[in-house]
Amino acid sequence: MMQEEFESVLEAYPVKLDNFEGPLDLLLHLIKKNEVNVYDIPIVLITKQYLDYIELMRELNLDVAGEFLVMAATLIHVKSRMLLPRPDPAQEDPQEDPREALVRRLIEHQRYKAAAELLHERETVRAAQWMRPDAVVTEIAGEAPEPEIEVDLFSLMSAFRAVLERARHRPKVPLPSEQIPIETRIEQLLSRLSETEACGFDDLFADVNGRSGLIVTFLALLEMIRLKLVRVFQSGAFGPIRVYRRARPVDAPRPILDPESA
Amino acid sequence: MSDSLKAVIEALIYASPDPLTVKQIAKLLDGEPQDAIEAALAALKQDYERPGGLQLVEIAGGFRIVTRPELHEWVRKLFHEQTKQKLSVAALETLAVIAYKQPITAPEIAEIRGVNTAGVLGTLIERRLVKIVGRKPVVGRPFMYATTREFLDRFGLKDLNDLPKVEDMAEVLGFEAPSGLAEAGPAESALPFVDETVH
Amino acid sequence: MSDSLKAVIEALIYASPDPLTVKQIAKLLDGEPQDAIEAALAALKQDYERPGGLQLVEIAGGFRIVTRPELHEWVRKLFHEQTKQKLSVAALETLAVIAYKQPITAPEIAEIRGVNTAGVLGTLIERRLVKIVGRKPVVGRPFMYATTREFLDRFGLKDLNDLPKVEDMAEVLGFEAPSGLAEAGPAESALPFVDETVH
Repeated sequence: MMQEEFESVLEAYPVKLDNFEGPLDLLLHLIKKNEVNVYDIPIVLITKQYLDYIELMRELNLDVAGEFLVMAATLIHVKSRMLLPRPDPAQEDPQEDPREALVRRLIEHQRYKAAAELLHERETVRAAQWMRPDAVVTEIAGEAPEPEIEVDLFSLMSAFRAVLERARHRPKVPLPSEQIPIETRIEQLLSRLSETEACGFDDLFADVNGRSGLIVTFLALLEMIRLKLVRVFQSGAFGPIRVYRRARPVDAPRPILDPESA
Repeated sequence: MSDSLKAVIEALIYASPDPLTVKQIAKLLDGEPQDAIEAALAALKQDYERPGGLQLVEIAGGFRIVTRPELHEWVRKLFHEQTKQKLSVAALETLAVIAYKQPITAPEIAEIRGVNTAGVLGTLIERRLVKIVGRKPVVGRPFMYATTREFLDRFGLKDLNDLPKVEDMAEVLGFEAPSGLAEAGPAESALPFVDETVH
Repeated sequence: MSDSLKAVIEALIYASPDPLTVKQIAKLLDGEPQDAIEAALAALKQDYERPGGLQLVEIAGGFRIVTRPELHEWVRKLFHEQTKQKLSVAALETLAVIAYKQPITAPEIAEIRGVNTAGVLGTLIERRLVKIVGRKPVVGRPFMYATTREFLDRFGLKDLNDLPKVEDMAEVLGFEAPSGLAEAGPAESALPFVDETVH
């Protein structure tokens, strides 16, 4: 770009360079700047200025987002269609204008910009309306309820993510707090034994899944042996171990109260 | 009775952290006939027409007692810092597209705005102004977004029908619609705009 | 002027987090003569003599607008109701765990969340977001929970496969997926997260 051309570009766009949200914003700016009719865009002029602008951005080492380049391609395409003589005017819809789709997008975009401005006005009014402070109500009724979470998929997923994150950082305890107490497990095993009188050692663990369940069951068995509630026999050195229910002798030790349940 | 009913309703609206709906009021005053409640509400609204520092507004489907906005400059002095974080222009424009076109997917928003809006969408979701309401049954099953109750509250809207109407954009821009583009109107007239530019 | 002065003072008292003293009001309305303020305050006090839900009280030398004490039961009821109705963070988290891990038992939920969830489960069942789908054949035969049809409706899902995965979200919204969760080992099941917490 020649020096004077460069300056003329700068003069033509006395706006902050990164001001444009996207290509549509830039196009609208150029249309207003040139005071041309959006329904009759002078495509050659606008395309040239658009490309100049992009070149300027590049010269200034600004990132030119992909969307700007896509629009540049669109403009060039529209321009070429405008300039090319139609092979047979009778064949094509005489109403069809290559700029049409672009114009529609520009107008829609402009409308949403206007809508955003109107919304902003409403927001400003609303922000000027002040609520009573929370303190005066909490004095009467206690802590205010948490504002209702409008739950959507995102909050659901975020909640799950938060739970898992927390779980990762939680120190692992050897026995999870949610495990069933040994007393309960003893009751369960006794009721099972009362149905069958005896069962295999392995059977005790049949309904257990997880390490903590195994441990609780094993501790329950030890306690039952200590309390003389069961007898355990093994047939041979490597034979199966069987557990038998027994009538509790009078001299059997008393259960030690679980300090946590006391 | 009507007087005391009105008083109870006024106290409830005052106390509620969120805008209080007629339905919620009816549930709290369980047993009170609906028309009695509505009559009391109407009388209360009338009361707040009096000149004063407060007004009763209908926001997000419910009622709120707030200070009059024209007194803002005075009330603001009570508070040191700006309480509400401002939304960027990009966020506002994206929000506008979602508000008028909901439910809408991210690609559709990008198409209208001409730019990728992923980051802005994230911000709007985090600020609870926008939520995901499902997936669109098309290829890729993209998420669909819609505005929240929080959005209505922040913008002082009664409901989505209360969204400002954008009219006569052609006039605003000084554009004139030529007859040549007559049939070019947006096919989906889901737009809440009074479409006067393209006829 | 007196009328609008009264309105300003009413708005100030209404919005102030702390009771406002005459001195503070005078300072906020700087320039306004003290006796004009006092006259406006007296008129305002008179206004609040009318029957209604709110009253102007003098506390600790300052003024405050609050609900009338005889209506406090209603205010408490309102808070109670709203607390009951709301889906708390705990409920949302529990719902999320159930959604992604169903069918799942209460002890398993508690293990993942690190806290007991008994009460919250009741709320979710009451709100028909979660149901019991059977018992798990393990010690204690605990109930297994899963989400309901209503859950799908509420979140706009066609079926459970529509539940978003972390990578989905990261992509759409430009968020970073936490590394521990994203490194997928999806061979195991359709679950969207690698399960590192429960064995």
